Amino acid sequence: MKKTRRDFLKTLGATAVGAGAMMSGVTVVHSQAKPIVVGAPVPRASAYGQNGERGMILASEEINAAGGVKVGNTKRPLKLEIIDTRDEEPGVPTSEVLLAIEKLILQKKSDMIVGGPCMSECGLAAIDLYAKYKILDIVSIGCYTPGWDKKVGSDLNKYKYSFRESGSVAWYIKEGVDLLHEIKEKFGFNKMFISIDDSAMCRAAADIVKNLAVKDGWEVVGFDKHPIASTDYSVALGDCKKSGAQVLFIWAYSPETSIMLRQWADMEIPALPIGFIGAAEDPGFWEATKGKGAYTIVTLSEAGCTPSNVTPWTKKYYDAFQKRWKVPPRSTGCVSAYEALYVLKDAIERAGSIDTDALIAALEKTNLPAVRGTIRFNENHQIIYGYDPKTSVLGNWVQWQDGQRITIFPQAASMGSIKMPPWLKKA
Amino acid sequence: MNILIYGTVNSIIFALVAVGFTLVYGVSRLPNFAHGALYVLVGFLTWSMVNDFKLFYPFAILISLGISSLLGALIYRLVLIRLRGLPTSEIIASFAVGLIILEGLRLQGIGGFKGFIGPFYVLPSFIDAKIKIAGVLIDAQRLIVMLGGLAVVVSIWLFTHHTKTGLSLRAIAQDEQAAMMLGIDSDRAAIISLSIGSALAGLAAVIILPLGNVTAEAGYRILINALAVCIIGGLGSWAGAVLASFVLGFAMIISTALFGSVWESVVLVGAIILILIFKPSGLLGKQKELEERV
Amino acid sequence: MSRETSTIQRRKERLDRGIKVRTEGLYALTSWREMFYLLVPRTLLIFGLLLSPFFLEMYWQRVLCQAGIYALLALGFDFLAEYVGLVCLGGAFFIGSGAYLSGLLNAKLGWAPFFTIPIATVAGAVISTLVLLPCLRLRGIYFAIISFMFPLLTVYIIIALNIFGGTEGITALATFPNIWVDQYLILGGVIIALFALRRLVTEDIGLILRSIKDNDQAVKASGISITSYKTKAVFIAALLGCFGGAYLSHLYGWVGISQFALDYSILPIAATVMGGMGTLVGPVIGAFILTPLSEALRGFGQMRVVVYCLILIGFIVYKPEGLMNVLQRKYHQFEHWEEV
Amino acid sequence: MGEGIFLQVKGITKSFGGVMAVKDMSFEIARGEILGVIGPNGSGKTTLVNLITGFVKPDSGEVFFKHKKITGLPPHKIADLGVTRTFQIMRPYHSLPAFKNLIVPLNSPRIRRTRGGKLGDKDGVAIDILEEIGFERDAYVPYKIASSLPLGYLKRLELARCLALKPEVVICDEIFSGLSMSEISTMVPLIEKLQMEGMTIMMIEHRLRELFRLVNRVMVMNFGEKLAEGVPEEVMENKEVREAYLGTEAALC
Repeated sequence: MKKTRRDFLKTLGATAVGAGAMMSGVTVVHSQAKPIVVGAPVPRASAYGQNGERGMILASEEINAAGGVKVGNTKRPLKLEIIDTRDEEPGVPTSEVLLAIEKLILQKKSDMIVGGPCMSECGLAAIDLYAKYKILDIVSIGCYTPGWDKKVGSDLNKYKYSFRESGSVAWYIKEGVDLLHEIKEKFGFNKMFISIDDSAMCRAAADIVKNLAVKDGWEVVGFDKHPIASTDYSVALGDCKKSGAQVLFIWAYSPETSIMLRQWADMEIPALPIGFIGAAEDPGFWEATKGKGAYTIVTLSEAGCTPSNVTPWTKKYYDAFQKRWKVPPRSTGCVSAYEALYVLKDAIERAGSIDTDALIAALEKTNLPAVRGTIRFNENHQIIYGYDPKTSVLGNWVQWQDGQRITIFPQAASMGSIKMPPWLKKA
Repeated sequence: MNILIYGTVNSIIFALVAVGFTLVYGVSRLPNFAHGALYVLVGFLTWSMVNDFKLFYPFAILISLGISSLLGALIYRLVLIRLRGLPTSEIIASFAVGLIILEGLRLQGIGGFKGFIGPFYVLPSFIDAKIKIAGVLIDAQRLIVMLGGLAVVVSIWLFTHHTKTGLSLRAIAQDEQAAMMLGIDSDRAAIISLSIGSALAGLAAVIILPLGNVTAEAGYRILINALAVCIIGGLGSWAGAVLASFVLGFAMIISTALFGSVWESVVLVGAIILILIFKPSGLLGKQKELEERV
Repeated sequence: MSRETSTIQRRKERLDRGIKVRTEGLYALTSWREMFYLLVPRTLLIFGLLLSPFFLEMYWQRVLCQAGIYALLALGFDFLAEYVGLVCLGGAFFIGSGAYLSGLLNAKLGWAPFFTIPIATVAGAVISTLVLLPCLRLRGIYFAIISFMFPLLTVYIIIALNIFGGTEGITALATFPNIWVDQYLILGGVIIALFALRRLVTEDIGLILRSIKDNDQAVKASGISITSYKTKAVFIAALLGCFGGAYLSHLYGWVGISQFALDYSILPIAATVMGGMGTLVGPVIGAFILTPLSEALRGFGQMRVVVYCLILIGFIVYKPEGLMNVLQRKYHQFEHWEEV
Repeated sequence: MGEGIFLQVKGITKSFGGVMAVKDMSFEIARGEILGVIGPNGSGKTTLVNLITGFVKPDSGEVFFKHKKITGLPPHKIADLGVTRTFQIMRPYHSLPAFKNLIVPLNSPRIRRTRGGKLGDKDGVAIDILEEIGFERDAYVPYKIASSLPLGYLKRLELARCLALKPEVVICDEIFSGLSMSEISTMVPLIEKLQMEGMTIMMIEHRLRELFRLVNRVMVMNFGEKLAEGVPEEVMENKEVREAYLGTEAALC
């Protein structure tokens, strides 16, 4: 009896020691390649989120396949913690989104945050959260509001943790106006009808476009605001036709905008649709409108979503994305989210640590040639857009031609030229 | 002229969306808050059958209408039958069913299911053509909406006023106890009304959806529209629902033309609130529920 | 009786052990056992809530804060539905008005949260009550629908007029000094609200409200204006919701139209159905179960809404009395099988 | 009759969807009087009660209480003035014990006024009223909820709810119906006692024999109109009344 008990104790002790050894062994292995945890808040049920997520997964796979990120002397893999924020969905309060981010920070122990949230309301509210938890954040999907860099710039000391590597509406407006200028020169158009989704952002943006375009010699002959997700645009389009506009400038994100473009074709509105049209960015847009969306000119916000030769990386990225996901990159988010991880890798390797303050300093000095051009941040932590791929990143305006998105602007990315619908030629 | 024609189309869209809801409520006093979800479901089913299974379009429509009416019957048989007479529970349960359908459609990654997200889903138009009426260009699908809508409303009227089943349904609507004494089974009537109502939601979907694209979010909007029509017309009153469709349809088009389309939704919701405050029984409602009971 | 020995019939016999204690106030003080019997559930709840922050990791502490907001809403919903007969689907309206008021006070006038919250709570409740005042004569589904419409209308108006920050809302509001204040403010709020309401429904005003639900005609014939009592009840429920909203706006330092979101109207109902209508404690417990559950399901995308609704339907169809009523019965009664 | 008039109804008319429920009714009740109102089913008796107490708004005509017009006032204001009623369909506050049912009227502004602000122990007052009206102790114990009481008690409870308000006029809508003879025989002295205390009572009734023992005057209604009015014996002699009544209820008296 006694003996057995002693034996039992012995075995127990041995097991314990063994287990301890194993455990410590595991921890040793672990600490050697402890992954860098990158929290990625993403609205998974929205097109933006899905595509941003794809971009990030692709990038992290590439980086890890190449051995990971070099921190000082060790190579550490990236570990992507993707979480569903559910923003851009009806009935979801922003606090839910913020809670998701808190989960990444507090529970998943993320070292930094990359990705969404996409909705402006959430994005703006999240800046305060990052400042509160003193955690680095690179906004790389959506959230284009000009309020973002204004807010970060207003108190850079407090909000230094936030960087925006996706675009800003301010730049897209400039691009749009420059494109309009080009069209005016080339085709002799000068009358414009504006139609927008009714959200604060679209309204503000459209007002700026309007003012700039008027300065440039355009005449704005009509202005329509429709509620987000309305499904009948006949009245506005009828007005547009009557007004004699030659360009229909649209600023709308809701998927229902594709209805507008179909009605545009059905009613044969003699005005070329140009603008910021969420629905028309999608590769599925042609199918969705049964080809009626042809001739629509839309911005994809970032070079690389269509095959072009901005940098050597651009075409390489396009092919890699298509190979990994069996679909071409959509637009917004695909490229910027992909690049964001490379930006991060670059900054970590230059800083030699994942210490937040060191990283912030490194990020501010980023000068990284990538897919869209060369990535640099301005003093408000906002990525610099421009027309020269050597000093800035480029946008991407495409026209739908025969089921393909053909880049027509800016010049450095351009792969084709603008075509006109038959009924507009007649007119 | 523009206003007249597009107002009419808009009104008929309202009527189509609401007719199923009002039929169910009229017959069995069941507020079917899954109405919008069924509408969207039929849209996706049809799309999926046409595009994934390459079915002939009309067949696809018939099958998905069948599924929808079956689902309507199931909702009653499995859930609502236990909740008769508890209006709050009926609302919550049917809304929950609707949420399951709508959010289920957007589920991703289960069994390779991608989820219906984004603007990819469009039903083909029946005829692709454009016609000019009194100087206004209109596409054939909108004409079909107009004619189809009228046909649906008229046939529902004929069905409820001139067929045996329809008459017994109406009898239930008027006096449930008396109808039960005459041997009309109220559960059966409710099942029939729910399956017809669900099929009508589906029918509305296949008529209206080719105008736009199918998104899950539309489900919420459809539900609010149907509610608006039914409340303004008077819950359960068919003539009222048709009248309210026209009032709303034109009110929205006119307010869009006058103040810009931002106010469209304000008009819609505002109308519901005003009607409920000033004449809760609706324009043509004969509900006694709100009169002082003694 | 026992002619057939082959089949022994049994039936469930229930003995209520608490009835004397529960009904005759003084009796409870006669022995420690009885006092213990009465105090245990209450203490468990209070200390459970108050101590929970110490056992949770920080993320779950944040979830706790949100759950508290939903608990307040659920409490208000249950109170209105079960004690007044008003099924109010407009919880989001309470949250929104409380949040916007305190947000505006903080952003425009720069007042500190500890001033804006009480002011927004009361003023928000007054506004909500005034808005709902014309609808009070509506009953059942009509009141449900109209209360459902108000949050929507407000959102549309804010968008249409582009006021209060429009679709982007107002951010960078003052937040609370630390997470302990975050938690204990809302937990304290929930506990105070819960026990105040429980007291209230046994007071005369509570009796009158219940009577209005049972038989409003007889109340009128007793010379009592039911509108004034309903107004008071709505005001009380709105107080809870507006406090939740004002708190929320400072919890994350943000105010936006999504505070009128559907979730604030739906989730409290689910919590109430699950917890047990009319128990007041039930909805609170329901909220503290459902909110974390919803968080735990976050990884499953839309799945969580589906699971959520399945739970809701399951309870409403198969256990309509809810968790709390079952628990209460188990606690108060011995059940045993008895041969007949 | 002049200054004796307490409650006066002048030419009151109400129709529901084209059907005349009450047609041009006029009558008076003097202070301390018991007026019986009888008539076949559907003759508009309950509607008349609803019209007087404000639950239904009349199409035309007026009601005066102590020479003050009360038509158009909401029910609770009329009750506040002292005109209360029982309900034909018993709907007590189900989930409450009997004495808690009386807490509602005891909280009314009228009681606060007449009893001079503080009421003290409301439960005690309620139990006093119940005992006065013939409740046994085991019927008002706290754990016996109102919906489990037998019909006789429910009727008493209805009446108690009125009396708790210290009314000046009580309108009883069929408080005898559905009760057994013995139950009625305990109720009758109760009503006599109320009259002694100076209460003005209007009784709508089907049980004519018991009613006639109580009332000073009786009024007969048929198809919403007044057929006859007077002391019971006289009225029953009236040919039209016998026709109206015997035509429908052969087993009368």
